[in-house]
Amino acid sequence: MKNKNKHYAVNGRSITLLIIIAVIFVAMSLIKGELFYSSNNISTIFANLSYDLLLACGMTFVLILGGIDLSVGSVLAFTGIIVTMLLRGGMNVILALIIALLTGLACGCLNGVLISKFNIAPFIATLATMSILRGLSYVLTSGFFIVGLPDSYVSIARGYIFGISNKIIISLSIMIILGLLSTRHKAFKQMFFVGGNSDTAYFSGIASAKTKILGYGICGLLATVSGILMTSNFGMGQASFGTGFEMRAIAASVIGGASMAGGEGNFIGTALGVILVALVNNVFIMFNGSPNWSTAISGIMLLVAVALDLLRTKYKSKKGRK
Amino acid sequence: MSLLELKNISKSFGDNKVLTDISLSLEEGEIHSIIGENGAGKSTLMKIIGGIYTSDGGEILINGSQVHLHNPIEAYKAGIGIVHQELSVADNMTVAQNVFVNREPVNFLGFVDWKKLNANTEKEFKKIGIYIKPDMLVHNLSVGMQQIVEIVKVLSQEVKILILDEPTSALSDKETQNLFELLFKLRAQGTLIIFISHKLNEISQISDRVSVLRDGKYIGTLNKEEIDENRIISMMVGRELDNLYPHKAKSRNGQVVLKTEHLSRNGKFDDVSIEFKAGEITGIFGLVGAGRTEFAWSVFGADRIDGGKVFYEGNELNLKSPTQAIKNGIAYLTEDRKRLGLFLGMDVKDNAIASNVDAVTNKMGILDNSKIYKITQKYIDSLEIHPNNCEDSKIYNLSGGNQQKVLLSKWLAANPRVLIVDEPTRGVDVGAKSKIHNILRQLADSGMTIVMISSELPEILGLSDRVAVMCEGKLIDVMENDNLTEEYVLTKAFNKGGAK
Amino acid sequence: MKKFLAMILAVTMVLSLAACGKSSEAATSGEKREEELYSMVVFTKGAEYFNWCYAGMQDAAESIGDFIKVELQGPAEWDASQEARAVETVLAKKPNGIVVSCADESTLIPSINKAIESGVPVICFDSDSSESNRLSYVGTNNNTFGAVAGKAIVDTIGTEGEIAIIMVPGAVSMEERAQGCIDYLKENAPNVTYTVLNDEGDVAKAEQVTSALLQSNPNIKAIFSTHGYGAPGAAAACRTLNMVGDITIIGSDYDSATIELLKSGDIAGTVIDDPYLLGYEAFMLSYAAAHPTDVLSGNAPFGHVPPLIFGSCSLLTGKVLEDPAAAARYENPPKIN
Amino acid sequence: MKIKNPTIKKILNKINWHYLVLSVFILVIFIAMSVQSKHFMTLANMEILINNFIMEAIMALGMTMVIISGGSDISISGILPFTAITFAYMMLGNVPVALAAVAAIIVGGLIGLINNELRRLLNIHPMIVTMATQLTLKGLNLAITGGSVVAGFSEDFQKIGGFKPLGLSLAIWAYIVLAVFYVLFSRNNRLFLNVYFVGGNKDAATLSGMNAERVLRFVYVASGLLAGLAGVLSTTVYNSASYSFGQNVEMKVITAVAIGGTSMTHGGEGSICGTLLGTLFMALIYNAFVMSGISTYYQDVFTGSMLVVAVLLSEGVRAIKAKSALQAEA
Repeated sequence: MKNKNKHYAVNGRSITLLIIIAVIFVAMSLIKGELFYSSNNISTIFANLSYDLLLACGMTFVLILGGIDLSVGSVLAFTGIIVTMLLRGGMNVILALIIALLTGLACGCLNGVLISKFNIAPFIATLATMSILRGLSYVLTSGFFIVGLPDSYVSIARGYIFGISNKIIISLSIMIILGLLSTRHKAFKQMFFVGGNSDTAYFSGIASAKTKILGYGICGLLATVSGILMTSNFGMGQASFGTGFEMRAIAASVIGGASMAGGEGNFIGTALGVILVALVNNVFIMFNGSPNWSTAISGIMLLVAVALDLLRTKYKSKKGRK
Repeated sequence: MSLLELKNISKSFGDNKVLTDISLSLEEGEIHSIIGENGAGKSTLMKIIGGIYTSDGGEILINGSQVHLHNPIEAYKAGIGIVHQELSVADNMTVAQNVFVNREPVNFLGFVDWKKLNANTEKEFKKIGIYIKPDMLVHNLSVGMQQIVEIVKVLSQEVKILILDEPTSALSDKETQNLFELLFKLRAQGTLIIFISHKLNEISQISDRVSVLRDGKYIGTLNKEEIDENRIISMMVGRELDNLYPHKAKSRNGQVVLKTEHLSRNGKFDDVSIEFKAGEITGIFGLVGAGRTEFAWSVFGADRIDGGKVFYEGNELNLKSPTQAIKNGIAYLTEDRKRLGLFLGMDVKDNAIASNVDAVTNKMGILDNSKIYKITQKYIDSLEIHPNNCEDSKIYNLSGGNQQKVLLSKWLAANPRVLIVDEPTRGVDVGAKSKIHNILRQLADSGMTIVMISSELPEILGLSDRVAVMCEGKLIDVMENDNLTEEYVLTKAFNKGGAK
Repeated sequence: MKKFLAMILAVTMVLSLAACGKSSEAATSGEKREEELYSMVVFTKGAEYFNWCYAGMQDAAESIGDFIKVELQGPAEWDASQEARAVETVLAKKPNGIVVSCADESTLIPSINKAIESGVPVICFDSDSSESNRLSYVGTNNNTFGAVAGKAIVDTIGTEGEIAIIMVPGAVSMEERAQGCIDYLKENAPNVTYTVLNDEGDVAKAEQVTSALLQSNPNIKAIFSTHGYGAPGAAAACRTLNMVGDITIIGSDYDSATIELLKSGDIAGTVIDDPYLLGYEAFMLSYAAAHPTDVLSGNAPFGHVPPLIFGSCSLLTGKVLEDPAAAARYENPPKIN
Repeated sequence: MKIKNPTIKKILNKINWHYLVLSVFILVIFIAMSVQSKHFMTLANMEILINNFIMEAIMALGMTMVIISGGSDISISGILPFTAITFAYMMLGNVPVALAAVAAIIVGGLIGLINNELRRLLNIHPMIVTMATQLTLKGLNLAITGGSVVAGFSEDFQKIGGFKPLGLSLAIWAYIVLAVFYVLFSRNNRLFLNVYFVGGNKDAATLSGMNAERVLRFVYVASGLLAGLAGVLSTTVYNSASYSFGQNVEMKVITAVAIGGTSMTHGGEGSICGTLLGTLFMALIYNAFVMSGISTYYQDVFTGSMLVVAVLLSEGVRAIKAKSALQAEA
């Protein structure tokens, strides 16, 4: 009984995703063989989805809070430019990183404040910060690439530990840590409460404003990390980085089981969502399919995932009534 | 052949039976009052007639022919209109729009004829002798006026059967009188009016017949000449003791922990001064609109205070939020389990710790799962929550009784000094009920100060050491609970000819 | 060869025009000349390539006189319809000339024609809209451009193997570049096969698609990106797969990022035209068109402009950049205001 | 702000501060621009000013109703190019213009219908549903056209783009008609008014015997139809259709609507007039930036900040109103 509950209620979506991914994986391995399941290919897939992984991770927090954050792509670009410019100016790497991270955190918190204190709809508030930050990025660079970054910085994303790309290590470890904390840490737990039912949360003495600001702050922070990885990976800062990433992030988290209603979402699911999307794109190219379809695919997958979930819950509630 | 006939209507929510074969026949051109304590099943019955709920068993006949009502639209088609207890107006619209929603006079373009609309609206209001600007936005109206808009909305539909569920709870005397005048007019036109109220004087004033419900069962009907307030009361009370109540407090001279002085909240309750002692259960009884819950909210910091003071262990307290209340050891168990009490989508252990997460977190803020499970298991055992391994099951998979127990454990986990419980056994099966009663008593014995808001007389009398009675926002009386009778308390609660 | 001659001719012509522009300005120095406005409209405003073009325009304008004002306009998105709007809005300012690089062949035709009808000369540069009534096109023969890339590839990988071409479908210039490369291969290395990738003009996406391709298809020997963002993406992909050096990456255009990659050897080379020159020439033509001489031109009421100017294109490699003089030319991007 | 005098209070309550302030903003910019550039206050520029935001303006009408109903529709940036492309292909297939146009617009409406049905059946947030359709359509557009522009229509079709009865382009005419229609209907028509009701209190609407789902269906279909119309118009204006059309258009539209005072937090509030103002504001900003030659990079920054200001403004106004209402009650 107990396990059953864990099994269905907590991770139902993740299980479904895992199965789908496994099926694709096996199928591809059978068809393409070595080409596909070579450790190289797998690690590449992961290395390439590290940015999305971080963004989706942050987005999951926001969705758990019952909100949404359209500004992640812009935060990514903006902080990326901040850090690269500072480094260009000859600042010490650590210091530059810290400043960038703080900037990202600030941007996120700004969203949180606008939403929780001034009662602006999350969509609108983050839409505003989205265009402001994107604009600022262009103002700062007037479109030029920012290059000439120190190797110590560039090596952050390009380096390897035990033959595994730092990008994978960093993004996955952050993901896992937050994933674990999300259910084990007080602050994160309270996000579920606030998102689940803000009235009940209020009557249970949980400070929802503080929780929300924290949530959006983390989202901004993760976007920044993603921006740092991207800039150091390509060895350049650019104002157009991360355009349209917010939609991908939302799609991934929702595929992973988060819902706009709030109170739901788990990080395993989100990670699997990101992986699934990336995998399908990879499969497309493997078969020389036109990548034009990739956007369509993520849209369709989104619907399918939601539909599947609906069926599952319907089935469950039927069982519940018996 | 009567206009509306109910045959063996039954309804239960989950495992909680709300109505058991109610059979009633109501004639056209009568004002038929339905009375009973809270939770007697009146509103449920009305919702079934109004097509909002569908009954589990039984049938509804109109003019002898059976009808099946699945939604309000069908009910209106069948000529049934309900004035709901809870408001169903859209406050972003004008009065006129609310009254004639979806029935506005329109031209071929579907354009609303505002002149006509407003004129009609004014006409409808004149019928109950009220003048109101039809183009006023509803959210600029007082709750009372909103209630009237609600009533007028239904009245304006020329219904054969008009159901009024607590229509006067928010009305002034004048408005009430006007409403009655109108009801008499309608009666004369042959409309059947089903009238639900907690104000005995109103009922005896206007009803042609009075039917009494108790515990979701039909008790009896009194004809015009038989109607007598004491008789009604005696029919309402005497709910069979579904369980033995625990012993009373050993001593009644515990220290005063919580005290209010002239506490007031505009339009909710007024000038309430009362003391709550440690080791006692103080029951607060009252009927709908008595202001008990509102009082509790203000004490708990969930709503603001417009006047008066709250003292906690002698020193004044002004709480801005429940958070502070909980820090001070004051807990409030809400009557609205689903909306304000529990996180339905989350599992039992989460709910159990919700209001005191700190207790299970270390300095790093990391939750200690073993602790969580320990605490949850503790309450699961002590409150006998079923199934006894439900730590990880979602709340919505539990029965009402067990949900209530989880809610209780949530507050016990916050180990408060003052525990305010609001309708602690609403919608709860017999077993769970007595369990909860015993727990409350144990807590009191352990020195906790318990405040129990309840609408169930037996519960009030059976459990509490002192009984406070509120009526229409005022504290009527506080009585030591020695040989109090239900009649006496209920009479107080109706505040017949009382302070008003 | 013919084209080359034509180019020389045109360039000299324009320069002389500029010269007389200068002299006339010198002559009339003293009294203030009435202010003139020339607008450059581009798609993906903020792309470094166009910044170079605009820099060229700025300096050309300066060389004529400070009575000339120039501006850079256009959407940040790759959206032809928005660019068309930009052209129309600019038109409302009654500028003396417009130079535009078209997001696609057809969508800007109405706006361009409208400008011409209202007497504002329009010069296309970089990406043409040949169907429109634009007076002239200053650009690179993108087929030659592609051919240069093709040659560079064949020189390194030989006449056997498989290559990938990165592009954004719908962008004329890119399609022509790809075609040019393909044609060259057909002629000189028929055994070299190719696949086309779409990276939506996004660096991260470019990395994704190339790495996926390199995985699924180990025979890929070289990658030709028909636009600026592709090469950095492909380079990053090779880095992640530590295939740097195994894959010959030929980029297009130059920007600070590409230059860096060239020097680090992550990419073998990049085919470049001269955006600065394009901007410079385009402006000069628009100026010429805006100042008709007494001799009626073929496209009166506008001044004398050649219908076509093809800039040369060449291969820029790390070796070239070792020469500090050459490096200096590409490394520090121009200031634009 | 303590105002004792009740009549003044009444007047103050009557005024819609949001629109007032917004109009003042607009006026100020107008004046500033006319001073700054002699080309600004010309008929030509005014026409261009409108033309350059006309598609957004048209879709903003539908979006307003969607947001009032308590939802949002971000699929329009997929619908616009999709219908544009459909229309274009039909033109190349020598389908009569009128027929093709109608068909394409209907396609837009159908997509709107799909949005609504998915929302209802899967009962998930409209934002997610419309996002899914948006992504799907964008992919389709790319795949169908292979990324290349659809163009090369017959001579007389190309004339349509330049066809200007009374000197106004078809798009502007369409907009004028639609705007008038929407203003009138949103204030008078029962169905439109029901949208407000549903947005304000869906349960109340249902209890009052209204079919809320039907109202919502109308809202999403209408939004789809307008996006379809915008698509068709784009094709006629640019004589071509491309998957690249209408990028981020949904954000611009929602910004315009939000600046116009239609609230996403409180459903059932807002008005078409507000949206008209918001749209005008956005169009003006765009034009002003190009006119004044200030780097358009600042434009995003400016609009973003204005969005916040506008919403804060309306929030503040409603807060004050609520307070005064309380005082009135007490």
